[in-house]
Amino acid sequence: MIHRYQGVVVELVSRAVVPAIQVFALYIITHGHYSPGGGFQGGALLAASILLLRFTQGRKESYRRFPPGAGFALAALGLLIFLLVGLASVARGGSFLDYAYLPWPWASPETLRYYGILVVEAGIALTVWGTLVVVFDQVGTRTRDV
Amino acid sequence: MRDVVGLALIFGGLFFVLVSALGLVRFPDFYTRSHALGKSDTLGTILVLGGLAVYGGLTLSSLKLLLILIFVGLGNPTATHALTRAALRSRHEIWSRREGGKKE
Amino acid sequence: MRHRNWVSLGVQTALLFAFWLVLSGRYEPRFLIVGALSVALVLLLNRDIFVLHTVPESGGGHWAVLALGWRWLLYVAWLLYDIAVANIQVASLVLHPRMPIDPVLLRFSVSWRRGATQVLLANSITLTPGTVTVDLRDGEYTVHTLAPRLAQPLVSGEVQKRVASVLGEEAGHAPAVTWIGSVGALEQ
Amino acid sequence: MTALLLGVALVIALLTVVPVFRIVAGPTIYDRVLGVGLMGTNAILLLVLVGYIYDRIDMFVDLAVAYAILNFVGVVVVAKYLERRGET
Repeated sequence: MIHRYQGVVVELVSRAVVPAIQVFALYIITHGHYSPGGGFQGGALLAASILLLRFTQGRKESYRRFPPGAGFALAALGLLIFLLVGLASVARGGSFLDYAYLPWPWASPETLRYYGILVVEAGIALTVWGTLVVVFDQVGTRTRDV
Repeated sequence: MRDVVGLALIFGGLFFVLVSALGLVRFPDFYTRSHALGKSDTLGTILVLGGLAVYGGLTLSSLKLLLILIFVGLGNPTATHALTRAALRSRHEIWSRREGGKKE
Repeated sequence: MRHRNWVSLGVQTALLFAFWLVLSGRYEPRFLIVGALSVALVLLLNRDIFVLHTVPESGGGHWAVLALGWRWLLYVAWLLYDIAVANIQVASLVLHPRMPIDPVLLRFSVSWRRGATQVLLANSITLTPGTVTVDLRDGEYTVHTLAPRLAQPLVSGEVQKRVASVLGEEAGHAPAVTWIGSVGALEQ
Repeated sequence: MTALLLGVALVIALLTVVPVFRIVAGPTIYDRVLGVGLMGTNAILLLVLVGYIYDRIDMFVDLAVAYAILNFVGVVVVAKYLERRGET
């Protein structure tokens, strides 16, 4: 399924578009509480950009950029970030994901909430990104020889 | 004034969106129909989005509309090319008047 | 890394950050820092696939970039005009009761080898009168046209000349065009 | 003005029936994907128009950008898949 795309048109346009997609995805992630979106949508867009590269650059190129195992690592890292932030506030006597209780005493609750949400959204995005790419890779390699 | 120009662009774009829809119905085969997505729909989208940007004035949203416009102008012909290429590689035959082709 | 790769990296960074500024719309320091980090991350992830690396150097000094930008503006203006003309032609074909179309394939080659110029020509063809680029391989274009007369600018080499002048390529002569009636005939 | 935009949005929404017809009627798989692409661009226009009508353009324009991206990626990926299938 994943072979080098001989068409120069799609390949070059994808190369031009992918950085823009990723910047847009990061915007969606970091501005989650001002505009629609957030971690999940941003992660899905990041995964879409990787899929575009998978399809237009061929297996070898694309696996060098984003190895098949990286998806698992990203998903695990995202989950770890989410749990750490959540449990950090529990450890200081708040409830799960209560940003005001984060162990960063010199910051105001306002600032804490902003950075807490940002980090949690980033964790969610990493998880979604990694999971979607892993799902695609599994499906892609299963059906390749059919 | 700005409203009038914006509206004129929007209605011009609407006409081309209409043409692309008509083309999708009336053209006889896949390759001819792809002209509807590659051209008419691209221009229709560009005109409507441009008209809305003019109507909205110089705001951040209008700049974002211009970004969508650029993206559609780049992406639509590329998608059309990818599809027609796939069809050609699968030896999908073109409709030709000379061979007395019948509408698919 | 060669000199012009640094230039293209700079241009790419500026473009992406401008993109971010338009998207974000908030210019407090914390958003600018997040933006700069995001752009840096994206640059790092895509450092070897910048499409600008493949855009030919147009010669000249630092002003060459500005000249390139100006030629682009002229080209886009011409392209928009041409798209409008193309669509009025297609509209007249679609709305015509008997639909006087006579689709054929045509094939021609270009001499330039850079991907960016080839892609620009391919997408320009798709957007302009009655023609869609169906295939492009090693500089050989296969184009589907609604009617042979609509492909006239391609046959005379006018479109090729304009695209070549934007990115500073050799224009060459009018291309040798072969007309092909069917996909079956293409195989031989 | 809003009424006019509402009219434009309604016309585009009605025109979306045509790509749906193409998706259902085919006859080839390429026609169906073409219909999906056309429906996608119509949907972008609808999103932006709805944004103007509800005066929430700052929000809807982001949705439209995301939709444009996914539409492009979707059509290219499906075309690539069809190409592989056709070559065998």
